[in-house]
Amino acid sequence: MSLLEVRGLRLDLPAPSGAIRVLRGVDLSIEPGGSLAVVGESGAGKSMLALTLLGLQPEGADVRGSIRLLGRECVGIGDRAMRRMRGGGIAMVFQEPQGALNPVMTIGRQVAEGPRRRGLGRGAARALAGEALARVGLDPARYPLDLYPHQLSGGQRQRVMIALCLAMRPKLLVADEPTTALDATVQAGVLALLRDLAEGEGMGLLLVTHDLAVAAAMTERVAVLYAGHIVETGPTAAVFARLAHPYTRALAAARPGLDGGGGVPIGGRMPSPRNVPPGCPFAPRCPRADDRCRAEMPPLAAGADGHAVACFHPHGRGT
Amino acid sequence: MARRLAFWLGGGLTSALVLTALLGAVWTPYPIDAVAVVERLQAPSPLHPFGTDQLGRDMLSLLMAGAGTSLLVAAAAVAAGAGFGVPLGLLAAFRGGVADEAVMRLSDLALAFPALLTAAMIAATYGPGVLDAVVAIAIFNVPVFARLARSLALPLTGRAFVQAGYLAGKDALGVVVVHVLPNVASLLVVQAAIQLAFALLAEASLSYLGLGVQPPGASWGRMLGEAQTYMRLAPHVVLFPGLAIVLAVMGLNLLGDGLRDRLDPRLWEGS
Amino acid sequence: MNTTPALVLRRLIGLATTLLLAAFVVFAVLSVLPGDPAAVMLGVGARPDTLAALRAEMGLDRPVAVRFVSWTGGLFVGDFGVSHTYGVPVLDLVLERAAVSLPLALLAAGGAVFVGVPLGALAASQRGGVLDTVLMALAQVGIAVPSFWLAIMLSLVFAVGLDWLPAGGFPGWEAGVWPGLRALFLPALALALPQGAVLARVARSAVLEALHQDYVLTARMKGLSKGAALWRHALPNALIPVATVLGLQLAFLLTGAIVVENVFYLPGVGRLLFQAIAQRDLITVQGIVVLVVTAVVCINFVVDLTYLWLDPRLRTRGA
Amino acid sequence: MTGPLLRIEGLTKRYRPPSPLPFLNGPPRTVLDAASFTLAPGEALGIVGGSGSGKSTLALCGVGLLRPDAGRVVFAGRDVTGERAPPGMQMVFQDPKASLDPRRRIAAIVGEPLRPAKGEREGLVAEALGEVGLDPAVGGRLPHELSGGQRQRVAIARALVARPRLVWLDEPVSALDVSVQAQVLALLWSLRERHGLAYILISHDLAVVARTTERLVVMEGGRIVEAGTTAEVLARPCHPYTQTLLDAVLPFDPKAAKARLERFRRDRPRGA
Repeated sequence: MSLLEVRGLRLDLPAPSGAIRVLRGVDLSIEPGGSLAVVGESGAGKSMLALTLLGLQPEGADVRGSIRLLGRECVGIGDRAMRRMRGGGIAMVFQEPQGALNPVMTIGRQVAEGPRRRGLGRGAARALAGEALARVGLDPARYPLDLYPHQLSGGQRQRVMIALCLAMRPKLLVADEPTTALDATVQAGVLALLRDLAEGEGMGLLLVTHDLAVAAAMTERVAVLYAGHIVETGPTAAVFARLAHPYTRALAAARPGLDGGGGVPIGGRMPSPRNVPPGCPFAPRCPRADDRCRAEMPPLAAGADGHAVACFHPHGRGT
Repeated sequence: MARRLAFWLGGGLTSALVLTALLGAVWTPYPIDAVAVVERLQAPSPLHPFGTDQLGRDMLSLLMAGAGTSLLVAAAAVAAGAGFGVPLGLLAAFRGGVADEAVMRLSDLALAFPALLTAAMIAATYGPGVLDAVVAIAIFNVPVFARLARSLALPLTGRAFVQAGYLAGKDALGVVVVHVLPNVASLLVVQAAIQLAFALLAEASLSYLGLGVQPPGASWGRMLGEAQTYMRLAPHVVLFPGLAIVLAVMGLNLLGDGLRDRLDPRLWEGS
Repeated sequence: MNTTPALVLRRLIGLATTLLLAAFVVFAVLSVLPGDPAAVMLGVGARPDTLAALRAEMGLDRPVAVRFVSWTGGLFVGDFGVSHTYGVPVLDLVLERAAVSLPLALLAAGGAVFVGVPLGALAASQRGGVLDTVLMALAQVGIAVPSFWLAIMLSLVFAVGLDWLPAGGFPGWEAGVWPGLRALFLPALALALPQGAVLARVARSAVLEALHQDYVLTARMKGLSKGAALWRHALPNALIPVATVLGLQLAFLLTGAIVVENVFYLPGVGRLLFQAIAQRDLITVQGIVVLVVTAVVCINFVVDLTYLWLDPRLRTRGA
Repeated sequence: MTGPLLRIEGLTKRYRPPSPLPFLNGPPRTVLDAASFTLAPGEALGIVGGSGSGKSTLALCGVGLLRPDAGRVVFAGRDVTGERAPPGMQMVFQDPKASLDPRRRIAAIVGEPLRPAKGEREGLVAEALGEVGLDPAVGGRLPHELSGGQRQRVAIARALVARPRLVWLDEPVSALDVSVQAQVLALLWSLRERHGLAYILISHDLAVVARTTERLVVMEGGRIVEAGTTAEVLARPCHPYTQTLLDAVLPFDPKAAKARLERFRRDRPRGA
């Protein structure tokens, strides 16, 4: 049984000028203890995807398709049933640790709250919170449980957020750009911690990021999201060995490298989810696009190594 | 939908108030000083749609005349409050240090004097009068506007677009006028509408107590104060002036709320 | 680092400064600006020898600075002067009347808070629903109603019409607590309803603002229901702006009590103030104003301390 | 004149932590400690460091938005210490959303640093917009109608319109998407080549400055800990902090990237 199995997930947000089509048929799966990175730029729908997995999409959003978590269907089951999945089943680390922690509650209480909700006694929950904070490198001897979030640095706050999830022992941890708001050197530390914990606890990890290199460093599988579609997915090693979709390749080339390479801009902009052209959404910016690309969305076709790409003209090995 | 309705209702009530005040200044169905004791405390009738008061005066005429007084007192007090308060608040935000401390201490001081106390002091010294009310309400409005302007401007002082204004060669005054005022003005206008409503209430209270508008000036609050003894005999003498106050205050509040909703928050946060 | 003692000390210094400045203003308005307060008090046509006697009694022959110092010095030891009309120390007069005014203001404040804040939070939790619309429409009317007119209407209906409660007057606490409360019920209601409406609106918008913060999402991610997230996470944060407004409200309540006392012929501080104004008893007016101003300033001080309690960001800095 | 365009000499800035009581301030904290460097005309310099390294304070002191407690800023041979935006010097801020006045049209924003008569002004604004690759027609729009990348271009156009010789850029791309970052960085490089514009690019990410600067200054804890040509510093870092910054740039290869993270894992103290 898969830990997470997403099939044909669609999400429309209501708007006065017609529905905003954020996700347009997303398929994903994560095996128990496995890891997946969802890579995309702002506007691709990756944060909304993460929230939808927890059933925390904005009110009024229209969700269709299927999300099976631990074998149970989560689409359309209502908030009461979904609440039982959250925390112990699936937990999430948000992008901005600043806003995601309650400023008027001590970190100890915030970390202990999840276990408390699951019936753990006050003392036991507090002990568990201390343990979880120690696991993320915030030893209670130096960082007492009664500190408030504003007394910590950005990186430390994100560690608190991770401890908060950890204390609930989730089967799947979703992390939405967990390091984007942090300094480069702090980023690497938090990423290393996340991977460590996911492996140590046997937690599944779904990492949302805009940076392909973060995906390379963190996960076994990767999925590239563009304008609400998965355009390329597969085992990380296979995908990085051959970046097949023109978008993935352009994204990799845009990334500046230390050797002075990269930094090649992608012309144009991602189509707005309010107004999506027919066909492949990348076609207007794609050097390889032809009339067929502009008329018809290419299906996600998998090769023998599990590497799938939604493109009529994918890059081959070495090109 | 409900918000749009509120805005238009507020705008409508406020327009009606202003028009009534303007009309009342030039024409009323009966002269407001036409005392006719034989016609006292008459219930509403076609001749007197809102009845007559304890001196036999036409209530409608008094209410029309009272609209002007209330509006004028409230507007003068709020204008004075904003006129002093806003520059002080901006000064505090942009100068900081001693200037900030001084403005905040002064506003603490002014907030310690609710309009009623100020009016009572002035009345005890100089006798009651409409100016007492204006000054008393204005004094309480200064710190309200000073604090609001300061709290709105303070986050802007560090904003990059204000810094960019300095880099473009503007001095502090130039930056405040070009970048800060336009960005805080709309919320100040909203507050002004709400303060106007409060000022209207304050004027009514003061006049009710005899500290505000004096005879022969017409005022809703004073009408209530003078008619209270007769409420058992003729409830309409206390009903209509009160309703007039409620409608006027509600109109201004709704207008303020509606204006606030109309300010596009996207202008602040980007799309 | 806990900075609470230093912050409290700072607020205390502010309190003392404001009180001293306020005393100066009151003194200037009532003892200096009139030119000859004794002449004001006796009115035109006073006999020269009475005038001279009163001048001597008030110490008007001394320089202004000396008068100010001796008057403020008196305030510290509770000497507010002797009422010209009653021939009794002003403090005794006011304390006697405060037995009516203070319970009235406190009853009204309590009612406004305990009705307004929960209703506001409730409206926020049902945003856009029927309950929200009805509550907010009521609040909109509520804040527009002058409390003295509401007092008139309430007494017209419940005292004159239905004869459930006394229409005016006060039996004195020596007649028992219950008759006293009965006499204060309608005035307190008249004061509490408009203030409660203001608080309900403030509480609603503060809760809505807090509900938009990420920490509410974090709470729901932990498995809390929407309601639990609102009460446990959004409301404690929303109380901070509510406290600001409450401080202003309490000052209004204090003076509002003075107005409403007049409607119900309650022998409170308000009645005393107006009798003193009518009789041009400047000494009594001065004493009452100073005492009420002191009460207002002290209320604001307590509100400031409440902030420190509600918002840990104000009392602690980085560890 | 062939001397340096900009000379920063011992620039120091201290902050007093805000205290609840006057006269009871704690000891001042030095956020910028005797920073010195020079910049030749037309040169591109990178300043890298984490938050709290003092790099933004250095920029704000450099353009005169902050007054340094000690040290000098000499620009084009003139001491301009504490002078706000001396002629020929401009700055671009991190967040283009915050640096453009939300209520003014693009043309007014870009033209703000200009003083001359109106006709000339319109021409210069249109030219500056064209320079950064924007259609001059956007001049009539409001900032919120543009994308993040377009907004940062507007901010750059505003910095360029008065033809400066030096522009400070404080994290100009960190609020932007990767593909847009590349567009903005490429634009900067081309402007330098076309106009001989000197710029100082401040970033927490070594990869951003690797391609777009010739010389590099590394800051930590308010101090300059390493300086040299960009190629040299990247190839042979001397200071441990520079090495940490280098390590933080994850390689693109999955195996190498995973191995790299191991370093950060070992460095971290672990609890139970």
